[in-house]
Amino acid sequence: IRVSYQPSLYWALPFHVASEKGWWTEVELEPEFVTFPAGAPQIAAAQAKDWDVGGTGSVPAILGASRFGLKTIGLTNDESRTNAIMTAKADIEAVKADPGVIKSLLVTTNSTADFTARACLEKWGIDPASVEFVNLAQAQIISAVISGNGRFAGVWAPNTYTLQERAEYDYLCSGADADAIVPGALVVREDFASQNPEAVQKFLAVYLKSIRWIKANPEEAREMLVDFYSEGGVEISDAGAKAEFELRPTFTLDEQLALMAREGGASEVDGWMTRIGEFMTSVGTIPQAPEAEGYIDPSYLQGVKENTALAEFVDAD
Amino acid sequence: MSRKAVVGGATIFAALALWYVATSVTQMISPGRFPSPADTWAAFGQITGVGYANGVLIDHVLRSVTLVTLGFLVAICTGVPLGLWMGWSRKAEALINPVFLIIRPIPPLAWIPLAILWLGLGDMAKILVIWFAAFVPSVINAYAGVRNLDKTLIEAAQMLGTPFLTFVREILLPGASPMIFTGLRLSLQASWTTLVAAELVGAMTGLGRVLNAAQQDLYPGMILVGMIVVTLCGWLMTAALGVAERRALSWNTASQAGE
Amino acid sequence: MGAIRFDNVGRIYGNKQDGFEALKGVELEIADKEFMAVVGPSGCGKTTCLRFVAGFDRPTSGMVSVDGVKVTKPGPDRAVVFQQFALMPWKTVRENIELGLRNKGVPRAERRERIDRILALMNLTGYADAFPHQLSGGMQQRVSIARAYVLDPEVLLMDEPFGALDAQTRVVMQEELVRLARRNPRTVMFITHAVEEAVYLADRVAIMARQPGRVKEIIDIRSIREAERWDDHEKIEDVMDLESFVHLRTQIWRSLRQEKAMEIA
Amino acid sequence: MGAIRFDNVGRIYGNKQDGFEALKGVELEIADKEFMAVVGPSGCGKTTCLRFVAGFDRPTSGMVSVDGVKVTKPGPDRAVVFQQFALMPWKTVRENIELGLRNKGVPRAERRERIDRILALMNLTGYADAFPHQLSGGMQQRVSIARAYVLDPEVLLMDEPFGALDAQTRVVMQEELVRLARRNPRTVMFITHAVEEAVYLADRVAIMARQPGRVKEIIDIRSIREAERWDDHEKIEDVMDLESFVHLRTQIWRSLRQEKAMEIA
Amino acid sequence: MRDMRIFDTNNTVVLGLIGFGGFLAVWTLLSLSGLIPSLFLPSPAAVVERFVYLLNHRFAGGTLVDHLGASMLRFAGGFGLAVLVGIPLGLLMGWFRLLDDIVTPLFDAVRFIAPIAWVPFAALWFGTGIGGPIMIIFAGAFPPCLINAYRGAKFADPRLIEAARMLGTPDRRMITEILLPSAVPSIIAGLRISAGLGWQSLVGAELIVASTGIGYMMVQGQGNVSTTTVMAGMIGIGIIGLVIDVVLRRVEEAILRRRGLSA
Ligand SMILES: Nc1ncnc2c1ncn2[C@@H]1O[C@H](COP(=O)(O)OP(=O)(O)OP(=O)(O)O)[C@@H](O)[C@H]1O
Ligand SMILES: Nc1ncnc2c1ncn2[C@@H]1O[C@H](COP(=O)(O)OP(=O)(O)OP(=O)(O)O)[C@@H](O)[C@H]1O
Ligand SMILES: [Mg+2]
Ligand SMILES: [Mg+2]
Repeated sequence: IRVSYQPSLYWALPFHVASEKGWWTEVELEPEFVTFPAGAPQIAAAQAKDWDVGGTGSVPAILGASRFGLKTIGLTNDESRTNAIMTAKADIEAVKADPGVIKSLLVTTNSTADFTARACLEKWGIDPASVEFVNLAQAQIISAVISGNGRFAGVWAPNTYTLQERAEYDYLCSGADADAIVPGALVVREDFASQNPEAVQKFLAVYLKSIRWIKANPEEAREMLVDFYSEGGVEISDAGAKAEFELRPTFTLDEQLALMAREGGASEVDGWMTRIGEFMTSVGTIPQAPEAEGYIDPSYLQGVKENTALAEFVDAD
Repeated sequence: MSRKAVVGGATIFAALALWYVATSVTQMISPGRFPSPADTWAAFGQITGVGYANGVLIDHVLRSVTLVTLGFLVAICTGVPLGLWMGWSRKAEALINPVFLIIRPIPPLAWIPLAILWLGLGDMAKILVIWFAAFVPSVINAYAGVRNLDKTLIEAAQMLGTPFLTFVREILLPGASPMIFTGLRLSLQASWTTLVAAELVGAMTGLGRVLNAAQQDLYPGMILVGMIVVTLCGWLMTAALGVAERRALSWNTASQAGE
Repeated sequence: MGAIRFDNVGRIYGNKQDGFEALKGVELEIADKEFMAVVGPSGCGKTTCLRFVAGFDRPTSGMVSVDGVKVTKPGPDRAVVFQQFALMPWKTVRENIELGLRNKGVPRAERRERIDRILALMNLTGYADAFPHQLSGGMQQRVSIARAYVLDPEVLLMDEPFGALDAQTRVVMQEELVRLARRNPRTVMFITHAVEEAVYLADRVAIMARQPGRVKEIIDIRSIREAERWDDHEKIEDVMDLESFVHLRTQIWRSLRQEKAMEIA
Repeated sequence: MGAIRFDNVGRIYGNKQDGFEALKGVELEIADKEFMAVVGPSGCGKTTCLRFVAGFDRPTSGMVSVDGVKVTKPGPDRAVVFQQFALMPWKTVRENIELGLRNKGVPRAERRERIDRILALMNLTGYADAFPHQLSGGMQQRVSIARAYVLDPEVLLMDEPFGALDAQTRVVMQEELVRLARRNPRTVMFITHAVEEAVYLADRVAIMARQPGRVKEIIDIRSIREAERWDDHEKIEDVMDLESFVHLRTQIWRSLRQEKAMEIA
Repeated sequence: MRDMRIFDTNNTVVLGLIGFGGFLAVWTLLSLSGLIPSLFLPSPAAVVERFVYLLNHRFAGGTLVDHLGASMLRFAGGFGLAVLVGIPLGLLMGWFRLLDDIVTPLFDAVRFIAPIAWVPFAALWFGTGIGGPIMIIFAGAFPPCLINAYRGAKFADPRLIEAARMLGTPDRRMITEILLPSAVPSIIAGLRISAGLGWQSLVGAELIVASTGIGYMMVQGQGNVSTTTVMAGMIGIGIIGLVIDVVLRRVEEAILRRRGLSA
């Protein structure tokens, strides 16, 4: 099974933990890891059948669903508190008092940061069309901010920590503040899933077991995070590592099933993703947001739950 | 000319037909891998109608053509003299080449942070990024052009007591001009190919921006539209350069045989 | 103004130890306003010698000087007519000829006039705006000669200038050159393969030999020319029929032939 | 095998209406194995005519044929010796000469032998591995001649081949060419400026005129050569002293001179 | 006066060092003067220190040598392909008009497109393992190979071509023995440009599709605002580029000297 992820991201930590702990072999999976520096090429590579399952952001997940029928089968974490508009610490109060001073914003457009920023602006009653969105990659945003070429920046973790540490910036408004929930998604290629449903379930089981373990052993997990990040070329401070754990809630099997339950109509997750899908449609990324029911598929999680061996494996210490 | 047009037209037509057959008729290439003509037409309709990536097509084109022209002009105005100088003076070459060589392979993308730092998010930064890529071919070809110059012509000019500036203008430059024009073509091409990188510097509109957005959006139809428009622009500018070249090289029998 | 002197000049191509010794111990003096013809078998180093005077190349040993000053670089005081024309292909005939005049700062009107005159002299009127590649070989060579002539330099260095000319133009040019040389004497170093031409034109003829290249013999023509009053004859054919001329011609010819024989043996 | 025919040949440079008419109504027949010399003032279109036969260029009117077949492209059956050498600068002397033989599929050993023979003949032994730029102009021209000779072609096209040779080599080459032409006759079109050379070598001499370029007169040498038994004399000087020779020479010379006079008038 | 001699020398190595030294001096001054914050322009010493550190320590999945090695493999693949296809094709186009007429419009149709614009298609067609990056490098390195070979052939001395045709030279030999040597200076200039562009597009591609390699290392460095890492990467590329270039120019000098074009 080929597992794809983006290195040095919080939600990829469970893969690392599982490898360190040898849990893949316990379920008789032989993972081969394929990493990507960004979501778009990751999704493109799925089309070239470079990988089978993986984790990714919500925007790429919807993109993949819309273009190539990628299935979302689980959640990695809630990133809404680490997707934020940031500005200089000293200015925060003033801007909060009068958000109208935001005339221009450095942001990676058509991303979750863009989504968050629009949600924030709307919450403040500002028409996003009246603000200039300057499109820059995350790394360039940092350069631009540090060189004094931009006051407001829409970024996501770990770039948020970098701005906090290097530029004396702080959160002005996060996704959570604006009720814009940004989940991370576990995805699978449709044809792989239909051919190997068991392998997909095993993969989910391993991921969920790691999440459970991380919640139970925060100290040890934090050390592993620092190692894992530096492996990927990100040097994170202790404070940053701590923040990652605090700001990014993860979900256990039962929590996920609850979030994805569709008994009373559309599930919670359906709602989140639909909102992001609508955002993507509004900025022209995709012609039409895909139906949430069409690609968010909790059946594999359900399968884990129902398979006693796997369920026990997830819960065992 | 007419023969060339006929064969060229036939080739393009064949390529288009192949594209249509492969993507739409036989479905040999799935639309996920490469857009069909219909997808592309739809994307074209979108960008000319409602717009894409902050603007309609004409905005993007005007913006990018301006940027490329400026970057190209700056690049050749610096690159050709530098190349001529390095070709002419071994000392200059020895002095400059090591630095030139180290700076050269650095990708335009890597210059972006420095460009932002030095020149902000405006046009200057984008021109700087284009310049870095576009000036190299000018330098190298001008250099090679000088090195290949017939030695007896140089001697003849020296014998006539030609002052340095006249020498550069009337012997070095025309003598190296076939290669210089090769360099200009490549510089122009580099200007266009760097556009995508340059417009990563916070561009509001531009074809590079369109390609960037389409790439992020995994929108093959729009990528192809962007590529086609870039090609047409680049092709037109190269054709203009070709006219200038034919005029400048009218003395050269070989150039008249050439394209 | 314009005395040329070769002082024990040698030239080795390649490295000094096992390179090819093209010239060895060349001694030659060309007096101011003297017309020196240089003849010798192909590859004996005539062109190489001329390039020293022009300043394009330097001897590996010995010294070449003009007016006692060592030659270090080329200049318009020593105009060269190249064996292979060396016209700028991107300049028209007029522009090619004009370059030297412009470099000298000759005003526009005068330039035009001088060029028109030289074009007429060279039988090139009507070709002023042609590019070199549109001309026949002989015409190109005439342009090359015009380019040097028009500068009216102290020293004229000519490397087989009439080699590519047709017979008639050649005769016209020879007669013209003689007229020029008499009226307005210049120091001339004139390489040729045609022995008659050398005798007809030169004050002295230097005969070179090969392997290694050197000056074998110098033959004085001038004293005989003056004694026998060659200049009283107007046509070249008449001069060539004179017994004194034929005698000199045969002498040089024999010297060259002997050289050849030696080499083959 | 090798009869050349010019049929009302014209050549206009530039566009047909107001272009430059370099040749007009050229009529010329060169019989198989005939040696035809072409003389004429510079720029009269000699090289242009030769290029038609070689297949490098085509007339704008009329037709050029070899053995009744219209010439359309160059080939090794019509070897050319160029006015400006045209040696490949990246090939050694041997490689330059070898190319044509390799193209013909001559086996290696034979190639080597034939090249060595021709190098000796051209007095180039020892320069087989030199590059053209290391040779003097005359030596380069000899390589160019060797390159054509070695192919032993049906038709030999020579554009002032001896122009750049020194006097002695030139004589040797002339004598050699005559020997070759007698022993192993070929169709030859030979452009020269030296009238003596034309008379000495050719079966017939075509005299061209300018503006527009055309064949003015054709003079038969062969009948006189045979009648006067020139070939009994071994040395070129001896032939040149014969009255019949001098007469022909003067006749051609006068024809050329007259042309000149006409033009200036 | 004698002390001045070193500045008066013709020795290219010394001059090169002087040029390079001047470059370092300006750089050092700029970074020390504080005109540019060290975050953006660290001092040469800091960069060298980082360079050495990266040689021995893993960063972003490997040491500097690992990254360079991974990149070089890709580079060799893409550049090699560009050379092997571009130069013969360019020469053939310079000789066969029909091929020229057919290929030129197709080539013109792709050469203005940025190599990194090919990334999505490269990923879609060849995946992100070996094939995708090679295609992107190829896209960058191919045009100069083709254009310079083509124009080198087109500008070959017509007299030499006539001479060769007269000798009955067949097409194949015409290309290998006449056009190719004629075009050598132009081709070498093309290779120099091509190698540079190849590296540029490689690094560009690694920013997007790869997860090892020098470009990837640099983007990770940039993400951390570790300019020293970025610059250490540049030095790594610079050194390799330098080696390639020096080799190419040695070849060129040798060839030109053989033809007596350059003293
Ligand atoms: N660059 C060079 N490298 C090696 N040998 C050379 C070089 N240039 C000239 N030579 C040799 O030097 C000798 C003299 O050459 P030069 O051109 O002076 O002869 P030349 O007397 O002018 O002959 P010609 O009458 O044929 O023009 C020749 O044997 C030639 O091979
Ligand atoms: N490409 C061209 N364009 C225009 N005119 C040309 C071109 N080539 C040759 N001519 C003209 O054609 C005429 C004949 O040229 P050609 O080279 O045949 O003369 P030629 O008889 O060989 O002279 P020479 O004895 O000086 O070599 C000349 O007047 C020349 O100016
Ligand atoms: Mg010479
Ligand atoms: Mg001619």
